[in-house]
Amino acid sequence: MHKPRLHPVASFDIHFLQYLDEQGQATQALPDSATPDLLQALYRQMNLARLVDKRAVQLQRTGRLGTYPSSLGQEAVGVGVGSAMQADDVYCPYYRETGTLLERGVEIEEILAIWGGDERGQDYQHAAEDLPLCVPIATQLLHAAGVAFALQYKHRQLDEPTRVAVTCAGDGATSKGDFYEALNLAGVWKLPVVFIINNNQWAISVARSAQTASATIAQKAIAAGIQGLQVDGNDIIAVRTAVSDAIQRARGGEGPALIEAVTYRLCDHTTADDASRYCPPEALEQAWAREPLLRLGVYLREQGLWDDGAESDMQREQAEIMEGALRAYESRPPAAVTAMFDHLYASLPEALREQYQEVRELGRRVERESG
Amino acid sequence: MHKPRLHPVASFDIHFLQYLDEQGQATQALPDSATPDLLQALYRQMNLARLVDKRAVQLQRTGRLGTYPSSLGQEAVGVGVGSAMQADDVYCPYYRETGTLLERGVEIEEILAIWGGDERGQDYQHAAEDLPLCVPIATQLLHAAGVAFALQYKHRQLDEPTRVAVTCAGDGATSKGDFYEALNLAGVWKLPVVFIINNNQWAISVARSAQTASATIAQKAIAAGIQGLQVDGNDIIAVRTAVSDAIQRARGGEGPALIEAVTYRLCDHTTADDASRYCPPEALEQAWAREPLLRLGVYLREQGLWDDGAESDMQREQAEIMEGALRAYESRPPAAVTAMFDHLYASLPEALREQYQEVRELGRRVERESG
Amino acid sequence: MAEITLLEAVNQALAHELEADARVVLFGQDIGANGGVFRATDGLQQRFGTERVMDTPLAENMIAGIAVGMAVQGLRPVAEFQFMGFIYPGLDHILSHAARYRNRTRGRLSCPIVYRAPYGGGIHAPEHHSESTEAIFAHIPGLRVVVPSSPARAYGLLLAAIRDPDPVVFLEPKRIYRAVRQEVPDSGEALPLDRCFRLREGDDITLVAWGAALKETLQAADILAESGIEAEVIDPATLKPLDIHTIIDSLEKTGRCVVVHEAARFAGLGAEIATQINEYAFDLLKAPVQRVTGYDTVMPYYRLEDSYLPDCERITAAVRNTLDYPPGGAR
Amino acid sequence: MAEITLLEAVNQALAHELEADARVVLFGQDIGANGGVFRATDGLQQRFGTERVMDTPLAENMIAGIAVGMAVQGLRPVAEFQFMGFIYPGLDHILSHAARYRNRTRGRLSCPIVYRAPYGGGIHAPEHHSESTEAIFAHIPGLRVVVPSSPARAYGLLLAAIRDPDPVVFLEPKRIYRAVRQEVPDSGEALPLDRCFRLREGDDITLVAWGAALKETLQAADILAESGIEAEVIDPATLKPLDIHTIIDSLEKTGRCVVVHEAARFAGLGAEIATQINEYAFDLLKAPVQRVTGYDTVMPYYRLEDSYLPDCERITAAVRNTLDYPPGGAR
Ligand SMILES: Cc1ncc(C[n+]2csc(CCOP(=O)(O)OP(=O)(O)O)c2C)c(N)n1
Ligand SMILES: Cc1ncc(C[n+]2csc(CCOP(=O)(O)OP(=O)(O)O)c2C)c(N)n1
Ligand SMILES: [Mg+2]
Ligand SMILES: [Mg+2]
Repeated sequence: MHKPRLHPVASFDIHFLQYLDEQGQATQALPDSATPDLLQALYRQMNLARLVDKRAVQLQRTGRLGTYPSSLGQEAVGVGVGSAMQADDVYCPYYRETGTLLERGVEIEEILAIWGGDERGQDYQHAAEDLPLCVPIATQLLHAAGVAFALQYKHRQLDEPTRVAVTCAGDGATSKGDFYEALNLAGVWKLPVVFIINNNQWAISVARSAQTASATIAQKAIAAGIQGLQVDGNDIIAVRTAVSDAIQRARGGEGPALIEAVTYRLCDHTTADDASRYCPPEALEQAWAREPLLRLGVYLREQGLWDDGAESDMQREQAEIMEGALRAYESRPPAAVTAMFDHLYASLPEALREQYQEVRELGRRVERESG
Repeated sequence: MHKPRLHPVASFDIHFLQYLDEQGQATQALPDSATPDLLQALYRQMNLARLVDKRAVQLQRTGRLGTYPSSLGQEAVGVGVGSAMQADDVYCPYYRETGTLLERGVEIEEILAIWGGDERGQDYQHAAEDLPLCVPIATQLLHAAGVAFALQYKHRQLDEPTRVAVTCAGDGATSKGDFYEALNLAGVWKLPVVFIINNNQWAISVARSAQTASATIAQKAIAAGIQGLQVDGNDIIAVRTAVSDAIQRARGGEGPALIEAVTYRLCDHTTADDASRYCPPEALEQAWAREPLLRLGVYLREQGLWDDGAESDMQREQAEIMEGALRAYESRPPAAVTAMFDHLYASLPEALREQYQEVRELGRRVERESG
Repeated sequence: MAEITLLEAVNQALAHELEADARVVLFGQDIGANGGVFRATDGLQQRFGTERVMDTPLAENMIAGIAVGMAVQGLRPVAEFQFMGFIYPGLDHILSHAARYRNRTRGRLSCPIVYRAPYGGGIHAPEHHSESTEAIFAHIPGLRVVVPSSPARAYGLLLAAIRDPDPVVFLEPKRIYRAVRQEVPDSGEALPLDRCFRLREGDDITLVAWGAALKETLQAADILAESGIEAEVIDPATLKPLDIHTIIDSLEKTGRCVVVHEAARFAGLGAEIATQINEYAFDLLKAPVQRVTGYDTVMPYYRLEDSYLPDCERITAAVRNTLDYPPGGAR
Repeated sequence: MAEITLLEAVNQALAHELEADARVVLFGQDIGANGGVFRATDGLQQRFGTERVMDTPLAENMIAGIAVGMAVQGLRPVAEFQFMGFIYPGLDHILSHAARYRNRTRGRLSCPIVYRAPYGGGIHAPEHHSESTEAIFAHIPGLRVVVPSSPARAYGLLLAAIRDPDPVVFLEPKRIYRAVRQEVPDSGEALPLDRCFRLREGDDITLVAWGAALKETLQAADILAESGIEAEVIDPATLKPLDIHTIIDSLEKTGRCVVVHEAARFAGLGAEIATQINEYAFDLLKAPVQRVTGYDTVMPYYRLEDSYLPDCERITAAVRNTLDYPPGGAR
């Protein structure tokens, strides 16, 4: 076959970042930001996220909660991302986000309410500008681009401070047009937004390899002409550093970035799923050796920053926090039936008044019947 | 700022292909396929496409045709792509496709009918498996992926020959999720499909630079893990060779490719557009120097393969073809009013019978009134 | 013969057509090894291979779009959307292409596609998992919209949908996926896509309902029967094109009608049915057609979803109102 | 003061709000230097800068989605879809998010977005450029759907839409973009989004129509007046939430109604209006409400589009049928 002479016009490299390997050994000098206090705090937060996940799954099993998506094994992403943000940055979550939400100040009780079938959980008392959890895959990425535009606009036109939008999605989400459209817009409009992909190797039962032929998820940034980086998503120092650097660049007007955090989903997709139908047990077992708490724990202990006493104190404290939140969740009075109309529009249109009345009557009947 | 040590995990290069430069000079040895006969034929077909475009625009101006999108300056893409295909491959066009359609055997009369507001034009008498023109941007790329799947499936499961789907879109189309979703699926399913982007620098009034921050369109292939190549879209030898090679690889089971053909839209977006509102005249002027017919004409003449006599013979013959087609178009009797129901479903559902009757009555009334 | 659920009937129909017709291919998210999140495709990839039963990447617009390309090349694609709430990204391809390809090409190319999706609320799922927006699809010329509500109808209608030469949106009421079991012989016999099903005979009032709402509608009919009110219950099953004549025939007897659906009321299909009843049977009507529907608000998170869905009590109340029309007594 | 077209009134309203409210931003395809393919945004980028009036990349799903992000951060995004036929890729964000954000977050975040699109047929454009699928949007809880049909209403309703705290789908009847001129003072005064407009008074029959179809409807009313039939013509303008009461009030007088719309009939808004009339005014009705609509087929390519659209003759015929009801004479 004829071999034409080709002229190179563009070249790209994708890099990988890691600080702590599977054995908890530093593979390079840690960043200055990784102070003992911070590392301990990150360890605690990851542990809390894991605890909330564990309890939530139990609650679901006993009918006290609806379908729940655990982050087991992916705590370094949520906590790492959340801790890299400033309080007034805006987070645009997907649904597998317990770690991030906790870091952002969302109450455990609120998280439980959301998955317990109650919209009131999305009315975060703190993190009041963060977006609610988002179920339709990848859509939050475009919302994040819009938020980033607004933040930039309000900075430039209305003299507000420089803030950044941060958002996360799964590996499966990278196949959906929204992902690429958001990256592309962010690139061409140079928006202050950081996109994080929690590449946990599965989209329910669909393996990463069946999702895309690209060697990395990070390289998808090239299509949009933006920065792309792959990090060890089980290494919270790598996650936090990469996200933090990207946020800083975005805040400085240098535009968006895509960060692929390589993790593994150590749990079922949600409580409605049974991963044993499709996930090879060996893969799972191998992945357990790479999980994020283990390696940070080893590192902290080797540095003399953690011991059995600290561990058991933490477990006790967090168990109390969790049970307190659970009580609060379970003792919350149910919303009135009319709540379904309360926030549909800013005020109830006249055309809906009759339906509202009907629902109110229905509520009264239900109340009468149930007590 | 702390500089972390990064580890390279993937590298990519994007290349450019050209055989004939703006002056009609070969920049490398032409491929064996570029025989004198072929080059003359390509020159003729590009000229015919330009003629059809020119006449169609005139017809629109005088109310004998609806909105029409000319391919002026982009003839090397349509003709190059069309001529690289086998007859039984399947073409999935967008709408700026007069050159390709002619090469595929679609009648000029049919092309005029389509833009003259008559679906019958889409009922190609030849190229009967090719898709109709497609108005919603980028959607045809997914259809092409589906066609490619079907061709592969029929080859593997039903012993049919190996065939390839070929499709084209504009630079603007690359911003739409469909584009990326199609590339991604084609990559992971290794589909026999070739995606061509006619990068004519404009999406109506939106410049290429406002469409994406990526340095090339070709590099968008990297996101999907597929081959990406940039070609001089004014050089029909480059277009044809690149597409032909990509088709051959796809046919051989080596998977899809993305080819960016760099051109310039020398006309208004359509007859409904006025490019002088947004297109700098200098840019247009410069682009005229790079247009595809000019350089191939120079080359052919320098090789002794073309002269004034050949030129005027061609012009005369093609003018006749064009006027014949125009007469056929204009003498076609209008479709019956009931045609709007004839192909909605394979057979008219009972629920629509009354509406069908009503329309038939209406048709009779219109006929009576108009004569 | 074993009795099977609606869900199993879907599986049986899919298997039947995969077996019978080499052009049939299935694809969607998690339909392979996982057998679909509801197990509608359980075992099919194992049995028919990864070339005929395929997991796709996660992109509904893509799923809707490639089906068009497959279909115009002569395959019989059956595409699954995991939940109806995720079908919207695919609407453009369904509306702009699948529904129009035959028309656009004057019959040269066509789109015999089945777009399947579990639909409706009531299973305590997260947001977006409880949609009933059949009216959106029913408004689109060129589509068929089919909702089965029993195992036998699921089997027969799905066979018909796959064999139909035009695109069908096939909505499976997931709340009753496993609600009842029925003997459904794997006979390969399709049911018609242009006929309503009369599920219960009665002279006093006509109840029209489809999908999971039929459960409460039939219950309501039983309760009403206890007080001597005999309701005729009609399941249109194919919502578009709609067989209004079976409904009108029933009205000739009853003169009264209540339409029940889970979907929001405003511009829902209840309106179309009520309007056609008025158009065809104005003089027969002894009372206005009443609608018992989901409210014109977002389906609430699951704690309140039961209050959103039409229940037995709302249906019987509407029937009694209709029978008591006009309220005062005189007309 | 100069008289302006509906198109210029849109431009005037956009300029007014850009001037009055720093939170307002406009974006869409070709709305900048090009001023929009219809020139609705002509001169606005020049006047308000590229940071407030922006061309976007070509992706409607993106346009719909970023508007949500902008809005929840307090901006007042006004997004243009170039034609209604290209809005479908954006439906998911409109339906699943814009319409639900306030509800989902219990009022914490909201989406005061205007999604504008030229709509309707009759301008001899290519396929997909003639859509009238307002019923799809009107079925979605949480949205407002507004269709102006005169320069003054375009101005006043667009101001109201931009100021409204919730998302509005604003459909501009492009066939009458330049059909009439009217004095429209740039007063900044919005029109209500919860009231029908009575365009003509009459005692014999009520005609309900919106958008470009009002042109033929008003013509029909004039023709009917020549034979002594006085039609009342009502433009709902805001199709959702619908002010049915103004229509019912008119029915109290007339007892007869014809609804006219360009959209396909089945599950169109004519059905909702007819049904509500039955629900609220059953006893007033002297004849079934008639629908004069587009047919339940794909809008044909432009050679046949005039035969698809409701014309004066179809409207007057429907009115006469309704007035002559029942056909025999006796009722
Ligand atoms: C648009 C859409 N389609 C389908 C679903 C159903 N669904 C929920 S999660 C999921 C897989 C997501 O995988 P990924 O993006 O990798 O995220 P992960 O759950 O693994 O964190 C699917 C298909 C959905 N929520 N939204
Ligand atoms: C989904 C969709 N959005 C908008 C349009 C209107 N439109 C027609 S052509 C065009 C620009 C397309 O630009 P490009 O993809 O570069 O192709 P070109 O016309 O330059 O060949 C637009 C926005 C459309 N046809 N489809
Ligand atoms: Mg995943
Ligand atoms: Mg272009």
